[in-house]
Amino acid sequence: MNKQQTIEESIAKIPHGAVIMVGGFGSPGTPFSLINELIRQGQKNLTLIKNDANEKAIGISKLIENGQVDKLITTHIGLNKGVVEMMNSGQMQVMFFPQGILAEKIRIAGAGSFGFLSDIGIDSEITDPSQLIEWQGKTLKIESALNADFALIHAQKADLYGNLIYRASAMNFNPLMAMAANHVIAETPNIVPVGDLVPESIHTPSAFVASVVALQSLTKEYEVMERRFEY
Amino acid sequence: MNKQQTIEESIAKIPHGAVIMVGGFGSPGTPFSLINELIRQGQKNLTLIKNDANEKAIGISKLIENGQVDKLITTHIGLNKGVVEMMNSGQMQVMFFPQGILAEKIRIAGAGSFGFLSDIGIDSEITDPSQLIEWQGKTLKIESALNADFALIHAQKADLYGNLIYRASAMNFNPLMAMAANHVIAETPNIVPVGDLVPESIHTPSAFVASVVALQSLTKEYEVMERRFEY
Amino acid sequence: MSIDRLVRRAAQEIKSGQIINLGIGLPTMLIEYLPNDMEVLIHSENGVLGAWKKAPRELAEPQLIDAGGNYITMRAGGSIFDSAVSFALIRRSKLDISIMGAFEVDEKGNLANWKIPGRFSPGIGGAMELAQKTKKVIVLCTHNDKSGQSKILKQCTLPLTAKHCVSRIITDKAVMDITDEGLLLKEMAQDITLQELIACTEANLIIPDTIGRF
Amino acid sequence: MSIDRLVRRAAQEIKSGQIINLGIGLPTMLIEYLPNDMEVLIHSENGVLGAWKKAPRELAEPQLIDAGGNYITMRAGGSIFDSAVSFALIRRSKLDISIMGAFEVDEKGNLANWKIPGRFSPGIGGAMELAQKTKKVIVLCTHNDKSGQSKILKQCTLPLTAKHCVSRIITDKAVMDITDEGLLLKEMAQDITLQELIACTEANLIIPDTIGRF
Repeated sequence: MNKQQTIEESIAKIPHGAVIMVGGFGSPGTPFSLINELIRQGQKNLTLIKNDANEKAIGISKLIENGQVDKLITTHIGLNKGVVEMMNSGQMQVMFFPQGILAEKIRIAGAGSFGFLSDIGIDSEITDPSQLIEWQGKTLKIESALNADFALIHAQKADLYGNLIYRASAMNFNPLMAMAANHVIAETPNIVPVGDLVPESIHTPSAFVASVVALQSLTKEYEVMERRFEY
Repeated sequence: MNKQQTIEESIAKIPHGAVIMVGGFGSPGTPFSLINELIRQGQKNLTLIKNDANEKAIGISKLIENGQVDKLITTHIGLNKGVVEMMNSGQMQVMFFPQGILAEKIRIAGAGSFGFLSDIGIDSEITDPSQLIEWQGKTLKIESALNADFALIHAQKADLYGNLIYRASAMNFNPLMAMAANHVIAETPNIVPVGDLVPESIHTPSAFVASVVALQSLTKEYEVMERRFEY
Repeated sequence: MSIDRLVRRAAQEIKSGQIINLGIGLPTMLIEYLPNDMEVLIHSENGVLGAWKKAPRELAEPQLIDAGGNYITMRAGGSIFDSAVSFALIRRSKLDISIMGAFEVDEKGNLANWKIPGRFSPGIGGAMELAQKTKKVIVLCTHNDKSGQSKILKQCTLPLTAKHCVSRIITDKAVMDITDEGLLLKEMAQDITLQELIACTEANLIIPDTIGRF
Repeated sequence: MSIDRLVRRAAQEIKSGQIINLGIGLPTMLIEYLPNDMEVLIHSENGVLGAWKKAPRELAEPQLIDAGGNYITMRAGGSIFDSAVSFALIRRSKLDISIMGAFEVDEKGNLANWKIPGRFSPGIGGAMELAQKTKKVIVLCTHNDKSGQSKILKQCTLPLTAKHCVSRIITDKAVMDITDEGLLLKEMAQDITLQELIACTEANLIIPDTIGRF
């Protein structure tokens, strides 16, 4: 049940064309090290699912800039002009969902269900009439579950079995994606012995995690971003 | 934001005929004190939603034996022969769902959605053909969300804002019900000052909780049941 | 009117005991105007309840930002949860107030703040669910855009975020309420006349006998 | 055959590294037969991964039971979660093996273990999702009911828990595998002859050249 792997062998499992969920909302919770290894290994034609596109030159923005991404499923990329331009010029396909709908599509996939009935935006331009049904007297929209082949996860702590704990706003999409992807790779700067984590405080039970990568050190990408203090 | 109330005033909010979710799987997580106050106040014609019917003479079994319950929505009542007899004799209506479907119906209500698409038991006698739809090439069953007027919750710890933490297998349905009911009443033997709980370890955020009841002591119902050691 | 005075006015909307969501930009700025002992819980879509003022550089925690990317502090009594729970809280209408920006807002309370076709479409973010499900939606924006066009319209022209969702509009020129009768002027900025306000507002304003000043 | 020998045989199905769910009754008993140093994670529907042997009376924790109501202990590396996550784990097929009881099981791997119309209907519990979604479902039951009727049938007659879900059947008389060709006899109890087994089994058995004993 020891799931520790090197970063090289864990990312080598990912083939060209894979659909990959990437945790993180902005920088917190983004698995920068796993992403950098994916850039090093160079898998192409990827579909990424992430809340946002990170900011220029870090995280999945680097993957996109490097031409490895065919399609991005996301909620908002306003903090990344470069990716907006790539979308507008047709270099990369972008599909947007409302943020909570994206979260719930992933959650419902993680629950082993196939879709859910929503009343969000049903009279707006994001809804196609073919998605609408009448159910118990209401007009509702069917939102399909969103699965993935892989998830790249950043956890604050992990044990060797793959139990995960997240910190502060680095939680965000990570526990949802860790349930919804078929093969989950989690990086963490803090590997602890089996039995050290309080069972009730574990956010992702080990059963959902395929591989745990111990980070020896954190790159500058994990630090406070100085440019965010240039008000 | 101080939500502490006496047990009397918190339960007095419940009218006759209310639909009430009750946490607990077996004894752990069952809010015995809130239930006992509901028995004392005597609200009638209740609909209860709980995983099981507890065992004879404790928890919701007492409420049922006392004639306050018209309908029970549950998954399994095999440990309570008295309630099975009341069901068989028509004294009380019982509606069964598969356990994970009941949990997910409550979860989906708590997420503010209206139903979900499932493949569980679609070719079994629990499925009515009117619930089936074709969606993206699959035959699936629409499971409706299950809301309630009230939820009675047992938490291991709570702060005055209503942030809740559960312990061991007393978690079960409690955090789900705490999101799905319109008015949530939580009992706890451990009220802690605001700021004492670790934000990432909180299972139910305060926004979902209307009232917190501090238990001065725990009745015998919360203790280890001696009869379970009579093998 | 100064941004300072506008945000200060908007901050008055917030009462002790409430749960609030603040959009990126002007709305987020108003946290800095709230008294430190005020009991409010500020929700941020990225999974924070109890978000508080911006963290100074030396205390910034790399793992703790708000939905706009600012490094923040947290209040005692706050909680952290995943993005599904965060939007469960929104869709279950646990937010008392959302204060949001706008490209356009109209007399019926329709709101457009996520897309300008052909020019600006960075995504929907949390706007649609916040607008549709919050008990009280307040728009906080400049009264006119950079070219002087009124953002306060008879009828929105851009793709809507949500219909009939806005209760109150606060701009650098006026405070207005959406009512069944139409757009009711409540307050005017100190540095504007009623004629000037009407001139720079495309929507019809209902003018009451007494108008507050801010 | 003694219950002890039957449960001991069933315990041999479990290998190091697996995630297992054990039904109420006989299946749950087999935990007691697993070596203490075996790395397995036992799942209990009420939100426990890492359930372990029964707690002795003096160490019983009132808040920690398994789905059958037994006070249990937990293994290091275990986790606690809510009932929705518990069944997410089941429906996402994270269980390697479920060992369940049966009223009836047939040659096609159909399973009936939740309802006897008019006589027994205490509810579905977690059986339907476990049977439908676990990678490998093993039935552990007595070969015949109290009146001597075979539980191992050509075709189930009771309402099904799930169709075509069972891989292996372990009873006090035999171990049988559901195969594309039919029900293949693998092992027989030490205290029974082949003729006796065939006589007390309603289903057709495929008899191989070599049959193990247990």
